Amino acid sequence: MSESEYKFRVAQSLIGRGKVSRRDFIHLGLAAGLTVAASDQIFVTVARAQPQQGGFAKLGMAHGATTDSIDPAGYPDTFTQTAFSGAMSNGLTEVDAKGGIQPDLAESFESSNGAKTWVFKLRKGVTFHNGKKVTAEDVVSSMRYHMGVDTKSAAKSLLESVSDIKADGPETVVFTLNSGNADFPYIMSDYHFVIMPSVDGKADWASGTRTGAFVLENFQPGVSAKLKRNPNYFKNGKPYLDEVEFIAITDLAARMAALSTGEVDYIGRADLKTLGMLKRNPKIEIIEVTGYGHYTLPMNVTIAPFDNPDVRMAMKWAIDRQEIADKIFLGHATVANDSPIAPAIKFYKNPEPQHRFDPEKARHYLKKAGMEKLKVDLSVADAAFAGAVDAGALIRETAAQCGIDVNVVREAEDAYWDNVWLKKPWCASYWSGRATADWMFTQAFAAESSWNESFWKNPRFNELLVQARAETDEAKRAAMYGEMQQLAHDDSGSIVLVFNNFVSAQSKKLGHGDVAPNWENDGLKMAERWWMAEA
Amino acid sequence: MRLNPVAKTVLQRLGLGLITLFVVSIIIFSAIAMLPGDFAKATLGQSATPETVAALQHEIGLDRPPVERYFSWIGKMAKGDFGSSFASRTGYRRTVAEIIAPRLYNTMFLAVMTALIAVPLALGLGIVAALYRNSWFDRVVNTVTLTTISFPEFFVAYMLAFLIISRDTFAGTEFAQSLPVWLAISINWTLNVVPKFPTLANINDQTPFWDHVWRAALPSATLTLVIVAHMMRMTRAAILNMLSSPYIDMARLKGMRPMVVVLRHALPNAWAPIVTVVAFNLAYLIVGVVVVEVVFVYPGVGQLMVDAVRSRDVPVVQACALVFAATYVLLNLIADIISIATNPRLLHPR
Amino acid sequence: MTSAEPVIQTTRAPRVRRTRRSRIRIALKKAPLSAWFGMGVILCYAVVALFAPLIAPYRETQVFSEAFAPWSHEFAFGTDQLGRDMLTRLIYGARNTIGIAFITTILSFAAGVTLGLLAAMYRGWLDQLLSRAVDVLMSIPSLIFALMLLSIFGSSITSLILVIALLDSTRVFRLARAVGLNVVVMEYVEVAQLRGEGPAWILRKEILPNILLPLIAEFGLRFCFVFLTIAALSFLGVGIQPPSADWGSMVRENATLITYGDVTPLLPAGAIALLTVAVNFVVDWFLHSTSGLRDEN
Amino acid sequence: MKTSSVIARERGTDLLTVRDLHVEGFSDERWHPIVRGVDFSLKRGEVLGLIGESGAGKSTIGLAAMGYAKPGCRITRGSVLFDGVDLLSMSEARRRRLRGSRIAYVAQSAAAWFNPAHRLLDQTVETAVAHGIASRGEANRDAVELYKRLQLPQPETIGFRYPHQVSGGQLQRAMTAMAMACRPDLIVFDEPTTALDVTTQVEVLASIRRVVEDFNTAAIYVTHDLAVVAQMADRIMVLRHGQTVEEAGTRQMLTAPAQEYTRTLWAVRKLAKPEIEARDHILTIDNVTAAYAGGVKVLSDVSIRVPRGRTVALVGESGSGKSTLARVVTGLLPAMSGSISFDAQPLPLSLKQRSKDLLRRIQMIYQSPDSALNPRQTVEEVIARPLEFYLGLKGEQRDRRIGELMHMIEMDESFLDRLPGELSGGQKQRICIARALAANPELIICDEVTSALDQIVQEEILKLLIRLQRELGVSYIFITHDIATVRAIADEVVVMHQGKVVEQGPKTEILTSPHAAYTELLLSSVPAMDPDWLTGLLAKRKRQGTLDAAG
Repeated sequence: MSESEYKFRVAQSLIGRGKVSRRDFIHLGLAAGLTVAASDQIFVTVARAQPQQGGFAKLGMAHGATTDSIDPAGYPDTFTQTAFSGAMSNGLTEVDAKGGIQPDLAESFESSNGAKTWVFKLRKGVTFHNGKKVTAEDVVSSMRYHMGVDTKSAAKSLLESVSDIKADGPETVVFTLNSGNADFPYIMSDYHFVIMPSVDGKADWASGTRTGAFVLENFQPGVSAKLKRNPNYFKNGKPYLDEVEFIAITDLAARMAALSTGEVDYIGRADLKTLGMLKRNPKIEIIEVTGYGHYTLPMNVTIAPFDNPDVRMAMKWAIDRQEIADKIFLGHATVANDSPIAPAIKFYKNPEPQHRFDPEKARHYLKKAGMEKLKVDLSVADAAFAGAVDAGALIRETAAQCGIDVNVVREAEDAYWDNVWLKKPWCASYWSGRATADWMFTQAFAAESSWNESFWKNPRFNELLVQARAETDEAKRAAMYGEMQQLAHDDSGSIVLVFNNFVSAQSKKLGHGDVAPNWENDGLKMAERWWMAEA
Repeated sequence: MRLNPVAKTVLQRLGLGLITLFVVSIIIFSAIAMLPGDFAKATLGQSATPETVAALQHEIGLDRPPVERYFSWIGKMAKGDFGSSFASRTGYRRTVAEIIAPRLYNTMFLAVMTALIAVPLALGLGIVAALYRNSWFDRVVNTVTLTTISFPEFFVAYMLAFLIISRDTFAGTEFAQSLPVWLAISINWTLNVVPKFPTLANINDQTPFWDHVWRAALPSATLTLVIVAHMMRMTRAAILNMLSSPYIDMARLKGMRPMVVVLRHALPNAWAPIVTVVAFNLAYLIVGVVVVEVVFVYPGVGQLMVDAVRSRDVPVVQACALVFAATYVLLNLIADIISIATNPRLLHPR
Repeated sequence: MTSAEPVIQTTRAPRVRRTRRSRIRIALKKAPLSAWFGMGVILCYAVVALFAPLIAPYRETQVFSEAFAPWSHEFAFGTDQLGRDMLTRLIYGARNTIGIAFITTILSFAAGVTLGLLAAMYRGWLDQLLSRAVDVLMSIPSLIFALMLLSIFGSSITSLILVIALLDSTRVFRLARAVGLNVVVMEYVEVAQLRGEGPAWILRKEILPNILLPLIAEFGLRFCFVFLTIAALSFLGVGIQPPSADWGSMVRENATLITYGDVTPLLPAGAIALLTVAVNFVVDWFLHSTSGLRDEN
Repeated sequence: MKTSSVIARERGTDLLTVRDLHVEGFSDERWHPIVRGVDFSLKRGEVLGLIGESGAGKSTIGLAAMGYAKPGCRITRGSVLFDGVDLLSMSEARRRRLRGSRIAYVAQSAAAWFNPAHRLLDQTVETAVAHGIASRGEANRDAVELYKRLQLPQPETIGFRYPHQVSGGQLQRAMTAMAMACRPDLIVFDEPTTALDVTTQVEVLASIRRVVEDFNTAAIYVTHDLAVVAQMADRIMVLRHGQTVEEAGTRQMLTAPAQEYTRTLWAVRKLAKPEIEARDHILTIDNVTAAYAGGVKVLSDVSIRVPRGRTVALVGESGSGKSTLARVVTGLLPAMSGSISFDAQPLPLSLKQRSKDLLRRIQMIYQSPDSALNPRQTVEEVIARPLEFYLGLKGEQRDRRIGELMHMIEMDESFLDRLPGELSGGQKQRICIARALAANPELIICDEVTSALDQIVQEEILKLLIRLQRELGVSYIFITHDIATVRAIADEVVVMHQGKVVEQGPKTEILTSPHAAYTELLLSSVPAMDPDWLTGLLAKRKRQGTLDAAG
């Protein structure tokens, strides 16, 4: 390595810290035998890769409604979740870019008593936006806000297994669970469970005072939310941005146009149809992450003909998942295999065999069930997921080749979840996914769960579920979850079509590290984690 | 007592208007009551437990019977209290008035801005088209305006946005490369002559006035394209209709110039139908712009009402509906007053 | 009458015997070029709509493997995101969109005209009641109201038709009442009343034939408005529902492509626009020939 | 006209010379000739009367004399030399400068020809100001002067009224003032008094004649009324089918018309039916009072008897309540008080209470066959309906009866598939008569059935009605404002004024020796075919001081 090359290397490492000007860098590059353009390119790339302080980012969110509020009992969509949970607040834990659990406001956590007791130790010296110290009392009040008979929190069900929370001194919180749950810290990372100051023993959410990287400056429900940097944020150096504005742009075309004209720097849920064309724009970067979310077609196993496992199996073979992934999601989805556990989740194991479109097999199982032909209704609406109706159209075409006549019934979008889901024998459904296998299975496949959408009650599965939850031996857990995924694949009434990918697009002016898969918008934490690479 | 005809109409219409508002409130209330789901279910979403839903229903009073809710609402209304949004929580009151006020301002802003462009434009074009009827000008104006109203509104909006985006992207498209160079350059130049209006009209209460105008440019242009045709055609038709009147022959026989014939003799008699159509279109500007609001992300009352309907936020829906109905009633009243004021037969009865 | 002879034209042979058909033929012959163009386009659309299954190269919902296929011999206008032939979708879109708009307009006219004429004929409380009811309906923003009603009754095609017909009939009512009022005062209506005719006969035989032309003209316009309303409702997600092809949704689905200069969304939008323009041309001609207005210069 | 002025005018030079004028009109997508080669000339201060029936092209010629063709018309050939310059070949801008300033126009229906949106004064002075002849102030003062000369009431303030606020006669005079504003050389009067009541007509005629004489203005006076033109014109030109029939000085034309057609025109006013005594009464109206909604009383205490098989003429000016009486008899407007008996039976006052047969026995014919016939029904449908409705006739029976009725009204059966729009005015009125006859009625109310028709046609219709009465024994209530019509058809006359019966009696008695002052005024106001009639009447009235009282 020549001296000039060495200097150039050193200079590269200094760019991120803002120690080298662009001009000096280009000179060094020339000295090292590069062209002006090439060294400039390297400067930009390197600069982007290194977090920088300052800047104002405008982030276009795919949601936003006039009924939005900063109340963590709600947070129905990505607007409130990203702006108020991710940017403004912290929970006890967070999920990192690799799907692992990390302490956030907590400094550490540990379990005892067969994962029935969980002790969280709080980080020292953390203050709310108003300067008040965060204490265990605040944590208890914040959690209680989602518990109890009269809570209005949508997250109530997550804490139903918690029998007691108490503060043990100012910096320790102890959770006692009804039954062991090795994944409890994951639950604590849910975006609802933000820590709010306790006022008179009650969580004060209305003031907007939180612990997060940003302080709320202006919020117009359904329009925008503007936040500015919290100078006293407890994470060193973060956030990088001085200001962020979240803008609600629910119309897809408008969102795409706003990014194209540079009126926003980032948009969530980019248009898949025109992604190819968007990619050609050199100023735009597209990020795609396979999330936990998945699209399902639950069959009610208590109702004929779905009470017959062979019929269920026939249906599973009569659907072309790849085509749905390609056409409904335009390739921006990962084909699933009738198990709800996403590849990014711990203990994921793909069951055998891979269910795909195979008319032979479908007919085989149909015959096994004693049928030549079958006629079933599939209830769909785009309220279940965007493209559900089109998916129905595709399923009808493929199923017809297997002797199954699928009558696609369009249901009203309003109150779809009230009137269709869990009511109609076969319908479309969506799960945003859970961070752990246990959590997912408990909510959607456990016999006693009120959202057991296929009404599937497999004794072995339910036995395993309880055992695995309290098991602390990783290898044993892995085996148990592996078996459960196979059972779901083989016997349950849920047809899991695909896992969704979060596709977002942004200006290359924005820089970021690895993107977390647990939620959209970098696990909702983009405001805290991203930076402005060039002004 | 013999009232002035204008005063009489105003009083009569205001009375009827109040009844209309009352009936509208009943209809809207019943409609929301009939909608599947309610606010609690809509906001808590898919994963809420029934107990949670019940608790929320109780807090916002949804567990009371609809008739009782309606009467308590109208009782407050009578006192001028629009009530609170269902999005309010204990200690965090969001009154309907404070939710609607900025939205209404925005809607009015856009409506007035558009009207200031569209109404003079439509009247001017209509008058000139009537004056030079069957000329190429007349035909071109007619066909162009007709075409603009023939496209769905959102399509017009997208097309305008596309023009703005094309400033930067046109040169790189395959289409541009397939054109002769001079043509591609001149198209590109033309595109760049148009100011780069923002495709995102996301204003808020801190937006300065001229920035507001700037951001509302595209929505306003879209609406102008949508409403000009109707008003222009009516102006033209109303004037042409008058042109077959004997007194127009008389004006010509008195040696009046064609412009004087149209402006002084035809137009004053054509106000009534023109004003009615203008009022109709102004009402549309306030009431019917939800699509444009969505496309340009403009925070107006239309989108607010659609949002509120989706989330079953009854007090907000009710207030929006009343604002809209009142607008309709008032604009029609104004149109009637102008019709009377411009018609000596009604203004000065024998 | 120009004859001065005291002897009446008892013997004078009338001109060619005129039947309704010959009258229509004469009227058509006088139609200007724009009206001919309009009628031609409407006829084409009607044929396409009626014979969609015969004309379309594929089935309405037939899916091919290639999504977003380019224009080719196989797929004249390429395929959509699901790999359905665009041309086929356009043709079936004509059938669905025009068919629904047509039925809706017919319904709204049936209701609007009947009630409007009754109001014009009887005046009094019936007129007041209907007019005020129409005022109320018109003062509710129709798009949002349609949205609510469709949410209540579901976005089935039947409820779509009924809801739009109801909201649209208010304007028809107003027009029918207004033109009806002009005819009701005519002496031939009085003659019928004096003769002792019932209201149904008077409505059908005396009034309706005389307001038919303005009504037909309005029919054309309302048809277009219904069309655009359906498109707008599709935009808000409650219009004609997939997998049925309809132009409004096709524009909506492909709208983002406009941003990249792709002409796909132009096809259905153009189809809507062309029909609207065509109908308006015909309507202009109708209005022109009925108003007796002469555009001289 | 006064002899002295006639002499003075004859000294004038040629002001207007029209040569070989051809005008075409556009209808049924074709150009039809309206005026086919008319020549005439006019000296300064001279008044030319154009007379003819509708369709003769007289109004078109009047407008063409201003170089103007109505929308839908075009001047195809000829020249119009005004003061030596051809109006037809000059530029539109130059023509525009002449119009209003040197040639002016006074229209038939001032109510329609005045712009309803502007005050009278503004419209009067508009020309003078626009042509730069006078300043606004001068023009205003001059307008008041003209109003005075035209004997308009309150000349200082009447200009601030809108057209709808003044009466028809006043409007007509205001329009003359408007025409006079620039002191034009030529005024075209297009039937200026036709729409007026006779008593009003006299005054307007007098006013017009005075200003025309005072300013020595030349005039073309277009009318269909011989008696009127006789008062106004120095010369008369008779037109037919767009061609000149003959032209001569007024006196010569009246006394010795050269052409057969002119003689027919002259003769129509002489029809008179001898009156016949009646045996009994088919209709008796006793003390009827009626009012429209709003409580304005239109009839008070009216009693009339209608003899069976005879004709009662109901005479009166507009607003006298005669048409209201027809509505009361038909039951459309039920009387508030009083009683009506029909064929010795009490007649229910309201239409709704009358039986179908009773409805059949009283039929009505309207003034305007255009609005009384449904434009969308063929002649056959119109006549057949009463046959089917009242008599239940079907098929061949019905067709035979239709044939009979067509024969009765002297029309060919080939008209049966025509629409009203394809018929002439007289033919339409015949169809209305056939429709009434189809019901086999006993009483027909004829509401001004001839006043919308040309005089020759009027005569035909009247003759037809008389013949039908003779053959069918039907009784008529004949509502009219025209004394000549009364003379032609009536047996008895009822004179109405302001909702009251002024006089009732046998025709001869009323027409020759009226008792009531109003009847006398009415009768004396009917123009006679005598050029000196107006002069004489004015002189006589001046003596009696009745002129102002009548206004």
